[in-house]
Amino acid sequence: METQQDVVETPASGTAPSAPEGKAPATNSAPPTAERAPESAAPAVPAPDTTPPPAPAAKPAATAKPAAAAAKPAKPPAPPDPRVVAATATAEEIRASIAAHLGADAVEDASATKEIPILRIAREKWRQTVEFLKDRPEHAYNYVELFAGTDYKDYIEVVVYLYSTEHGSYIHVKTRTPREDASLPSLTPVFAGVNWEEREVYDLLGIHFEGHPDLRRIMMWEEWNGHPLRKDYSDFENVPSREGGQY
Amino acid sequence: MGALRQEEMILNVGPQHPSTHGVFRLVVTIDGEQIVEADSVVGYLHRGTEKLAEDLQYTQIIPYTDRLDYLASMINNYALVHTVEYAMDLEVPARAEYLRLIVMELNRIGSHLMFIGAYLLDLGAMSPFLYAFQEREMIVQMFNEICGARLTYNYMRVGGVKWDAPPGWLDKVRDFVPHMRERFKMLSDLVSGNEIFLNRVKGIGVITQEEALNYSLSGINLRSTGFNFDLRKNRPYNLYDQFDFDIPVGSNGDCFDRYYLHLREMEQSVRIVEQAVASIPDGPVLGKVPKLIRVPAGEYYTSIEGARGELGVYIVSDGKDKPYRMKLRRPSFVNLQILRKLLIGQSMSNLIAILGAVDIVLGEVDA
Amino acid sequence: MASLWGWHTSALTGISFLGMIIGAVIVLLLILGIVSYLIYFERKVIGWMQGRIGPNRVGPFGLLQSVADILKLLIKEDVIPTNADRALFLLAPVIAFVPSFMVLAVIPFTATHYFTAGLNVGVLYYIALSSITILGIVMGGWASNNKYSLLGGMRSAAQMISYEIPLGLSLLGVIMLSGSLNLNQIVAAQNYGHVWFIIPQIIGFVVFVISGIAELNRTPFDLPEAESELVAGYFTEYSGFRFAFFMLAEYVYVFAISALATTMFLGGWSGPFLPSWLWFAIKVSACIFFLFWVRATMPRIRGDQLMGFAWKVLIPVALFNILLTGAVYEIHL
Amino acid sequence: MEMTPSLQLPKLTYEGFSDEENAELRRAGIVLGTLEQIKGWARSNSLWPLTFGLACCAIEMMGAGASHYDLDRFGIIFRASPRQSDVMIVAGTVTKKMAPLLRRLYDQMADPKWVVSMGSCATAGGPYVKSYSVVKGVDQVVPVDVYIPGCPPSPPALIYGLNKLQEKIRTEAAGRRVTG
Repeated sequence: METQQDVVETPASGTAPSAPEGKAPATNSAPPTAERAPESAAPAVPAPDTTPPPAPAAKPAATAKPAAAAAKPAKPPAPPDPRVVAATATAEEIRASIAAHLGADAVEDASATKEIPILRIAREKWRQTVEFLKDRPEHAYNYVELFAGTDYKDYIEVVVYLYSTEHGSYIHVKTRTPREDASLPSLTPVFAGVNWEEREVYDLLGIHFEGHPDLRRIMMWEEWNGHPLRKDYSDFENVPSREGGQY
Repeated sequence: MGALRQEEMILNVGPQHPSTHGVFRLVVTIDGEQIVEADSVVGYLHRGTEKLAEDLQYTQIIPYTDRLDYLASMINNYALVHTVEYAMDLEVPARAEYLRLIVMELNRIGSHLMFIGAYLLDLGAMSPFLYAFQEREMIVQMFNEICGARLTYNYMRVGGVKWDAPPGWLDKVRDFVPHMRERFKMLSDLVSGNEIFLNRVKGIGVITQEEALNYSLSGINLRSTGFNFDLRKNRPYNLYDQFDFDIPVGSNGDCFDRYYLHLREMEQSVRIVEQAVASIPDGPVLGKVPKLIRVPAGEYYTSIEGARGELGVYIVSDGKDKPYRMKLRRPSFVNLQILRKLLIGQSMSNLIAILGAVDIVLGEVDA
Repeated sequence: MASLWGWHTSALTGISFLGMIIGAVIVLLLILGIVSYLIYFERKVIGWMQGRIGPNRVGPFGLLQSVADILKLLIKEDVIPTNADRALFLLAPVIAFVPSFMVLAVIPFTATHYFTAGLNVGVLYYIALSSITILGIVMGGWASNNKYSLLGGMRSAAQMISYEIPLGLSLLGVIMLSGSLNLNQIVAAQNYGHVWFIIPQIIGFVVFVISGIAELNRTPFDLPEAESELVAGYFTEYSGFRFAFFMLAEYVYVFAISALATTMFLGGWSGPFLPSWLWFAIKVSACIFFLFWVRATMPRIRGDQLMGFAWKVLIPVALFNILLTGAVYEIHL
Repeated sequence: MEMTPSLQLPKLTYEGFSDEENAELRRAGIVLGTLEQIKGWARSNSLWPLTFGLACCAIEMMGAGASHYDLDRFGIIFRASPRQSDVMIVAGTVTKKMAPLLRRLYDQMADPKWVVSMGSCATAGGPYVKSYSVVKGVDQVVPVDVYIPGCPPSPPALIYGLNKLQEKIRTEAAGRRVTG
């Protein structure tokens, strides 16, 4: 027991990396007045990238009438959100840095949502870019927060939220793969922690991760048919074979 | 000696095994009593929450989050509504935020109590489990009063909470604080100094800081290695920046540190609850929220400090009232990956000590 | 009745043989009754220690709980797994169970020794017979064809063999002081000397208690049936009355080891005012209560630590105790 | 219904027989009937559930076994091995991946055995009824004796359900059929 008395207790801003600005609780953020309009309209956030519409008809619906925004319809030319502007600038910086080392075609797009920079990486350079972001001391994104895949109508997108424990900043990188024969370079050699996340995406979305040490289904059993998180998945078309499970 | 035939034995631990805390299967290959390979098989509780959420409105998803980490449902509730509020830039009334904070910290205490009880039960000590459950029962009954459910609360809403605290409830919480303080001493007296217990957990299952970061560990698993990372301090949400509390950090990264940090963290939670109950303002508990909640198109990710680590919700919205895609970053799922690394080379009897200390909830692992 | 325990000194007649049979049956029934209330007592005591109530619905105060449990187990299906070694699987509970009753033959319950065999090698008899149970346990673990059972059986064998030694050594001091292996005479020696052997043999007693708990496979040494590790240990595959036999054997040993501790260290049936059987019952109950208390308190020890503890700590301490006893005995007399 | 078979002579009604036949059977089978009732008494008072926690309900099941509610009062103690348990409390969502294993555990239990379906997930899929991976009710896999509603049922509800199961065992031992 006595040995544990030396447990370090750090105050809020001690050794802890400073919190990224703007990632404050909802109560502290600016009131929801005119920020939403630039979300989808301002050039800083190209809507087709951050929010690729699942159907052509969905786009008008997105911009037309979010219920909350309907309360303030009389301010069409709202100023761009300063958070987005700052984040986009950061994204461009990182893009330049990557372009200098890995070629200009590594980053396909740079944008931002709220205060978070978003980079879209070319599929072929996916692993090199993430490795670059992890290893370069000026970036040092050494901690994976989120690994997720999303099925859109014509491609599947994989996003990774990277956090830098040194700088306290974080970034959102993503890449795309076509739905047919979906495959991506695996990030497991770079971050051991995405091993199961990639298996989950493989299982539920059907992306083959090249270079993954142990790519098996994780949630369903091997004989399961289909990838449930794909938008065109149907319980009736994808009846599992009866060899593994009885049902 | 001659040619003595030796072979490795494959042992299936689970999916129905008393100490896997649910339906988790561990296929260990053992050579004598030494583990040479360990393969975790999860998914026995995979319920497809993420797929179901795509067909549900945001308010309807809240009950599903309850059932992920069913030991800390309030925190799960908050993770979702926090992301939606963040995406919509909603303002939440102060009293609602206070109530949320109180129930979240109470739930953290309840969850940690459960961990301590179950962990010691795994190690063969029967009574601490029942002692821990006594306090947990008090917390659960307080929740029952505030929201009408004992385990799956569905208490929070986008923009606030569903109900204000019933009369006298805050006094109960106030009285609970000194009671809990007394019990801490008893809880730690039960086994923390026990020679047998210390021998079983000290220096077992050591995680280094680099490993922890590489494996994306979070929560107590990460802090036990000495790395101070708690989202309540590092990226304050709710009202955590207004309260005074410490983040206990371990030094060795072994099972004992992980056990001990649970105890210490509960003490801090009690501190937060005490301050919050003392300063809770009056006012409405539900902010001005549109009837039909539509998240503006875009991708949003926020994370909070769950009872088991970083609990995040990632929402892709196309501007409708249902998410286009919802991904949950479940801390147990990510933390569990390191199990294989911890187990290989250990003896069979350490398996339980290591598995228990990683602190998983299968509902969260499998989603 | 004297013929019952004097069978080896007088000729065996039909009457005395009948007396022996009746005596054995009486002891058997008595022990069954004691054991079923032992289980009830355990559930109640541990329940109270954990802030619970324990059984209270079946019969008045739940007194019929163990009766219901045993009855249910007797009429439950007796599953024999397909791949089990049938003969051994059936035999194992018997081998585990019979010695547990046989050891009771030498325990002096009362001052009159109605049911006590006055064996001159009583202590050896006890230790020798109680080791046979290990065979049953290992057999059951192996024959079940289940990995958990096998691990449980192996652990049990390793543990019991290790702890037999300190158990035997810890009793040597008492034997040196009393000068006899006969349990009746050991009690008598404590009576004449007016001092229970727990006082001169306190080190021996501590070693005896620890290794006794280990022999019983009870917490904190319950590795062979560690529920959280090995599901149910060596009897994982046993159901119905075969499982009941294992359970009964375990609780009979709880009684037997407490009776042995009472006899060897606590003056046996001797005591003022009260009848001798009551004194015996009180002392045995105290010992049993201690065992339950330990069970409600301790976490489980780890396998390698368990062995290390037996060989590195208990055996040297027991040997030292013998040396000390011998030295003091020599100087004192 | 009061069932204390050892104290009072039971009045049995056999299914599918007329009153006279019943009287005849009762006269002939009174010993046997009492034996059955004693068996029923023993079985119902010594229900050992298999620790089979699947999801959220398992926590409430543990809560029912803990100090506040204490299932041990009813002689209910949890066993880890299916061979030694009498009743399987299916506490939580049964997924398609788990269902074959659940059936196997059920088969491993020794007769007589009972199943309690605890919570709405085990009963009918509950909130996950639309999911691609969830079995819509454990009764598709094993026969269920008692359903306990709730998500999750509180410990008192579980105790009530188990008491109902005890009642069912005793009623069936007395030769009557348990109906809705």
